Amino acid sequence: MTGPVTREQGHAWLRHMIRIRRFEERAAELYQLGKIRGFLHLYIGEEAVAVGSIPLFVPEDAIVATYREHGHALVRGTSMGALMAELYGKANGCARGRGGSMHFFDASRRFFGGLAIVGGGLPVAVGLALADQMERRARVTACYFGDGAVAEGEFHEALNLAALWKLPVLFLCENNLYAMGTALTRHQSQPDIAAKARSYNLPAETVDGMDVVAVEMATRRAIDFVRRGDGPYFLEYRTYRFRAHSMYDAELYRTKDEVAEWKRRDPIVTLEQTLRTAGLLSDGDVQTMESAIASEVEEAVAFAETGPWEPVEDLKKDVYTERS
Amino acid sequence: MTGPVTREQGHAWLRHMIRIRRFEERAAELYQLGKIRGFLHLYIGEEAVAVGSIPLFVPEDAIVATYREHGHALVRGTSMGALMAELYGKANGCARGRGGSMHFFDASRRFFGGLAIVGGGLPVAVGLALADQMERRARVTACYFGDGAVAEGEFHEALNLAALWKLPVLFLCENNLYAMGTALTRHQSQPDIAAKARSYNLPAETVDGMDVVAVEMATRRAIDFVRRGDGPYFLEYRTYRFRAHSMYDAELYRTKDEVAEWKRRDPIVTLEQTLRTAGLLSDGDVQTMESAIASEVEEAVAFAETGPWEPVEDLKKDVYTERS
Amino acid sequence: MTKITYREAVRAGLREALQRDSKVFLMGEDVGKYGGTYACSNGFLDEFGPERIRDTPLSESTFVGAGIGAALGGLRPIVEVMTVNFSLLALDQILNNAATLRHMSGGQFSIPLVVRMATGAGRQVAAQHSHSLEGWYAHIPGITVVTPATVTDARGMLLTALKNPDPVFIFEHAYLYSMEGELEDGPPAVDLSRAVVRRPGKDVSLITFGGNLWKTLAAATRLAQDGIDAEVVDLRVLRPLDIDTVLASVRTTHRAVVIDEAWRTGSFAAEVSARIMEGAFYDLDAPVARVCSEEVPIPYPKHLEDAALPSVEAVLQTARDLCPRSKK
Amino acid sequence: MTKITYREAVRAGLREALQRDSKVFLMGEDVGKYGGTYACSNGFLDEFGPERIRDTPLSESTFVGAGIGAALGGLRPIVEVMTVNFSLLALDQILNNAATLRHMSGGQFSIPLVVRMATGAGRQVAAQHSHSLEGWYAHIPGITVVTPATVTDARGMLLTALKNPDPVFIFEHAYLYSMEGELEDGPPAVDLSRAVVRRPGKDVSLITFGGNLWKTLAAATRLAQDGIDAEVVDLRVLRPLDIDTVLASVRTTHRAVVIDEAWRTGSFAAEVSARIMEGAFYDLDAPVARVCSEEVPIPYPKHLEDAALPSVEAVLQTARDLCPRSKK
Ligand SMILES: Cc1ncc(C[n+]2csc(CCOP(=O)(O)OP(=O)(O)O)c2C)c(N)n1
Ligand SMILES: Cc1ncc(C[n+]2csc(CCOP(=O)(O)OP(=O)(O)O)c2C)c(N)n1
Ligand SMILES: [Mg+2]
Ligand SMILES: [Mg+2]
Repeated sequence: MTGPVTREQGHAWLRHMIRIRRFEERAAELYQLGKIRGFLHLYIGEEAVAVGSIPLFVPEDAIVATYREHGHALVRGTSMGALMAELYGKANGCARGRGGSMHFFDASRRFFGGLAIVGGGLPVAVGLALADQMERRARVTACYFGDGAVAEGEFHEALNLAALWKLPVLFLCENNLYAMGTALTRHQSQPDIAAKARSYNLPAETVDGMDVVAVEMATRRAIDFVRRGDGPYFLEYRTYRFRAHSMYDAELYRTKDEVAEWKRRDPIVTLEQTLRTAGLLSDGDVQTMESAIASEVEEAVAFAETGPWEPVEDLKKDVYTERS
Repeated sequence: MTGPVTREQGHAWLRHMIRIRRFEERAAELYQLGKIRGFLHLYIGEEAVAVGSIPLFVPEDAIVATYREHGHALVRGTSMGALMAELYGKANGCARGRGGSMHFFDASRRFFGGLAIVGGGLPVAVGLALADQMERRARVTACYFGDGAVAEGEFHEALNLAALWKLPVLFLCENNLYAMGTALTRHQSQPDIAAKARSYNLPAETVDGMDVVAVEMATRRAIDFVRRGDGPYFLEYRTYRFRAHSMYDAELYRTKDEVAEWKRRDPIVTLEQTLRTAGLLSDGDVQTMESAIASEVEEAVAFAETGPWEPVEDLKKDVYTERS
Repeated sequence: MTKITYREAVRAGLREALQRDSKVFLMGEDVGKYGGTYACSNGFLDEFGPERIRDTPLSESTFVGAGIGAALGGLRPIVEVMTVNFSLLALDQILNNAATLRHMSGGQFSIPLVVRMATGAGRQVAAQHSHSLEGWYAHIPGITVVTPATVTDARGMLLTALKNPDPVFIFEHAYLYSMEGELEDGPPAVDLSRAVVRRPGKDVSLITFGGNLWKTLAAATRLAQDGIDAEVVDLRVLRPLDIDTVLASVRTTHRAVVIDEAWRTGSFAAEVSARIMEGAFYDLDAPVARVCSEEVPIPYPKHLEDAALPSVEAVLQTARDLCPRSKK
Repeated sequence: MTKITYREAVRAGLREALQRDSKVFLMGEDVGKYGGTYACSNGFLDEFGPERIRDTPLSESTFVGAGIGAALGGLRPIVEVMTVNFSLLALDQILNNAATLRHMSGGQFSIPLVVRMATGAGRQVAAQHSHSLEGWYAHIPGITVVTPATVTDARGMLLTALKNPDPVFIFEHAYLYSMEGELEDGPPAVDLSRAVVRRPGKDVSLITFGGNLWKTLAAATRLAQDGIDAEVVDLRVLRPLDIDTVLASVRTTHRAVVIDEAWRTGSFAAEVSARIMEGAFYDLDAPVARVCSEEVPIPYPKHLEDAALPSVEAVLQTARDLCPRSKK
């Protein structure tokens, strides 16, 4: 771990990371039961990234994420119930159930998705930042995306435009070393993603994404830079997904050893150890936390279970804005 | 000028540059007369690039160019008549008249266009190079494009793929400082295009594109590298277009002074002076050359004038390959 | 009534829009310093400044996507995609974000975005620059697709589009920019919902939109000389399609020709034909006919380009063939 | 006859193609190490090596464009675009290069390229992953568009496509991969030109293609219980469309329903309807009807997805409404 942590901060991080972990473990079970369907991309292993970064954004800031966005939405503050209901496809879900796992939205928290076309969120984030710049608002737009997106043309176009126009956008690459089954070095001629980003004339840094303290420190600096109006900033978080790409995946593309190696760096375990060593965490603390989270998860499931289905008659609602 | 030049080489360059210049001046006149229509993008001012580079490619190599490709096709060896006829839209044109100015093709010379979607040629060039690599052919694919294309997503994707797979493709950026009316610094956050190219982990150089000797030397090195199988290479030729983007253009985006300044570096004048200073060129030489070229141009015009129109009944020919 | 060109009408609409609402801005390739590829924004950079008249790099996907983001962020972007030929590069943003975000978020977001682009052939710019793809856009739920054919619509549709809370795509036929027409005075109240009968008639309905309206009207005039009284319907809006106006016309004439510059197979004309089938089958005295482009990449030479595109002659011939002999 | 899944049929076709011709190679996202998103190329990386089984970066425009270039360079690429949803990013290369180069060069170049992609909805993957855009592709002259619905076609069309000198686009409905069917033994001789009557009947023609064939056949079986004898036509090839087989069917039945998973407006079903209008108007006893998807982004929950897509019920109801009362 990278630096000193207060008890309060440490506990908050731990709580968020465990919330994500337990939420997703439960979602995986519910998937097996057929309660959740379609694609379900788990964030397990990568929690330190969302947990170290998202709390730093103020409510006026905007978040754009991908189909692997459960953690981001949870930390941003959307209720676990609304997210679980969304996974079920229920009308009390955060997108009225229409989106499912890949498409969480929460306008009240300026959470713009949950976008599932790789690279497709970057131009939208650039546009949100453009609006802030033109309206002279000291806001930041955070744009999360994977290492796979770095190969797409939109990555290039969006970084160029953001840097050219000095837009207040923070590019946050969650480099988990694989795009589905394709390893970073098999899809990037320049696997140093931060170096690539610097070629657009914007500041870029690589951060240990398994260390919530490191994530927090680097992201804080980056946000300050962007909010000051100094233009866009780029962070590459080095992280790892412990589970399959989506729910099923033979994982032919990586070894069990490699996964085990990374699991030794589990961000939750690491933070727990740091806190314990510093005397900031007891067994009792963890039990209290876990049981509160277990209740939260079960309440979320109950919320989802008892939630209504959107009536079929509303299928066409909101294709266009209804006008009075 | 960058180095010593032999008489033979110097004359060959001069002849090619003047051929392009006179061909295009005549084309511009014919445009005024309505003989040529649609878009007509002149290469005048940029001749040293095609003339210094194209002769270095062997017949087995491939050339992919843009809508500003008159010079490239001329130097590659397609007859001036076939090109002029193409400008007229006559059936004796190099694309049976169907393409016009933006779409020169010559399969016999592996000249793959004349592609008019900015950036659209790069993926195709990468694929041609892939075929050569897989077939173990020591060939080079030359891909010409403008500075404007550098902003397009395909630039990024194509450079990444070429460098990742070490494909024998030579990327040749004709940086004339403007994409239509948008100056380089107004469309690139990193206006040093060679630096940008290097971020893909491929070697890149900037070359004075107004100096045919410099163009020749750098391109020769680059071709050697690519032909050896060492992977792709990138050259940025710094050049300037003396005329409007297409035939009409108010040129509101640059000053008369700037144009005049660059005209002082006219590649034809520069080469002539170098050759004269070295005692390799006389007034008589120039007159002989000019008059031979004048005849060539007039013959090309006559060839175009007397060429047939493709019969309307053939309109649908070649949408698909006819099968026997 | 003032006589102005279509270009001046587009320009007038743009200027009015920029003057009225400080949240409106124009973004696209060469809209600023160059003055606009079709000179529709010439001088605007000086008049409105570089913040509101934004030259973009050649990055269609990103500047259209940025338009979506800016609209989400509360601005009122007008994005110019130079021509429909380049819009394919932005189609993912259009289909998967602009058209979809509102519905898939359960109605949480609106995207008040206007995208303008030039479309169509007829200027000898060959196969990669002559597409007519409005029909593809009209397939996409969540957006509105309009094809102004007159100077009044060219100005007015833009202004109405800016009042629409959802994305509106405006296709301006490149052939029209230099055409002159009569602009109605006074504040324009131009809807984005109705087809209009541009010429009443009783023998056959000629149904078209955009640049081909003028060829169709010319054909109607010549048909009149043959004693065939053609009604010309300008669809104006491809999505949502005002099928009622079309059906009302066909119910009077009992015959229809649909004229569309797209390639025949999968053209928007097919949709119009299918809708007439569905809505007025028993009123038809003859099958609905289509006049479309030949199914070839559009060639450069004039005689071949003319042969590839819908022509006045083809409309004439098709309409004549449909009408009873007594009318010929 | 062997019983195999559609996935195994695609796999068999791919393997045969790779074995037969050393110029054939497979390229796309995760076709190699991952084994193919739909497991169609599982094990091929070991079997054929990394030169011929190429994992690409996420760069749809460039790896499709590279397929075009490789074909120009004398190879026989099979490019897999993971799904049609991502193919928009490559559409410029497809329309402006793959489809166009041959004609606009005056016949100098051929592009023997095969592009495969999964299409369609029905697996609850929501609005950005459920498109049915085959109809758009069928609009493009210069390419061939096929939609194998059976295991025999899934294997055979690929092999025939590889003999085609021009680009062929193969749309595999994602819903079909796990479906089992009877594969005809022996060397497949599968054409890319004809529609096929999958079930003969005399009362109404049900015309469809791809994944919706099975819903349509199910509807036909149920119609038979009502005493309505439906003929089911599988278009198989959208471009060039075998309209003769369609018209022959309609001339027998005098009634037709076209079933297409695309959004209704601008669907390929519209084209089929318009062609029947043009070719068999006087044989029709009732207007041709369409069963298409609702014009909404496809929602995630099953009940809403089902409501958005063509259903057996909707086909039944539509066919019943078309047929004379005596038949019901
Ligand atoms: C444009 C596009 N191509 C392909 C896909 C299919 N796909 C979904 S996720 C994914 C891998 C993306 O990898 P990365 O960006 O690294 O994100 P990660 O899944 O590792 O979080 C792919 C190929 C897609 N959604 N969009
Ligand atoms: C994708 C695309 N967008 C826009 C255009 C319109 N256009 C044609 S040439 C051009 C400028 C290109 O500039 P550059 O690449 O620098 O080449 P140059 O004309 O300077 O040789 C533009 C914008 C196009 N042809 N393709
Ligand atoms: Mg990844
Ligand atoms: Mg340039």
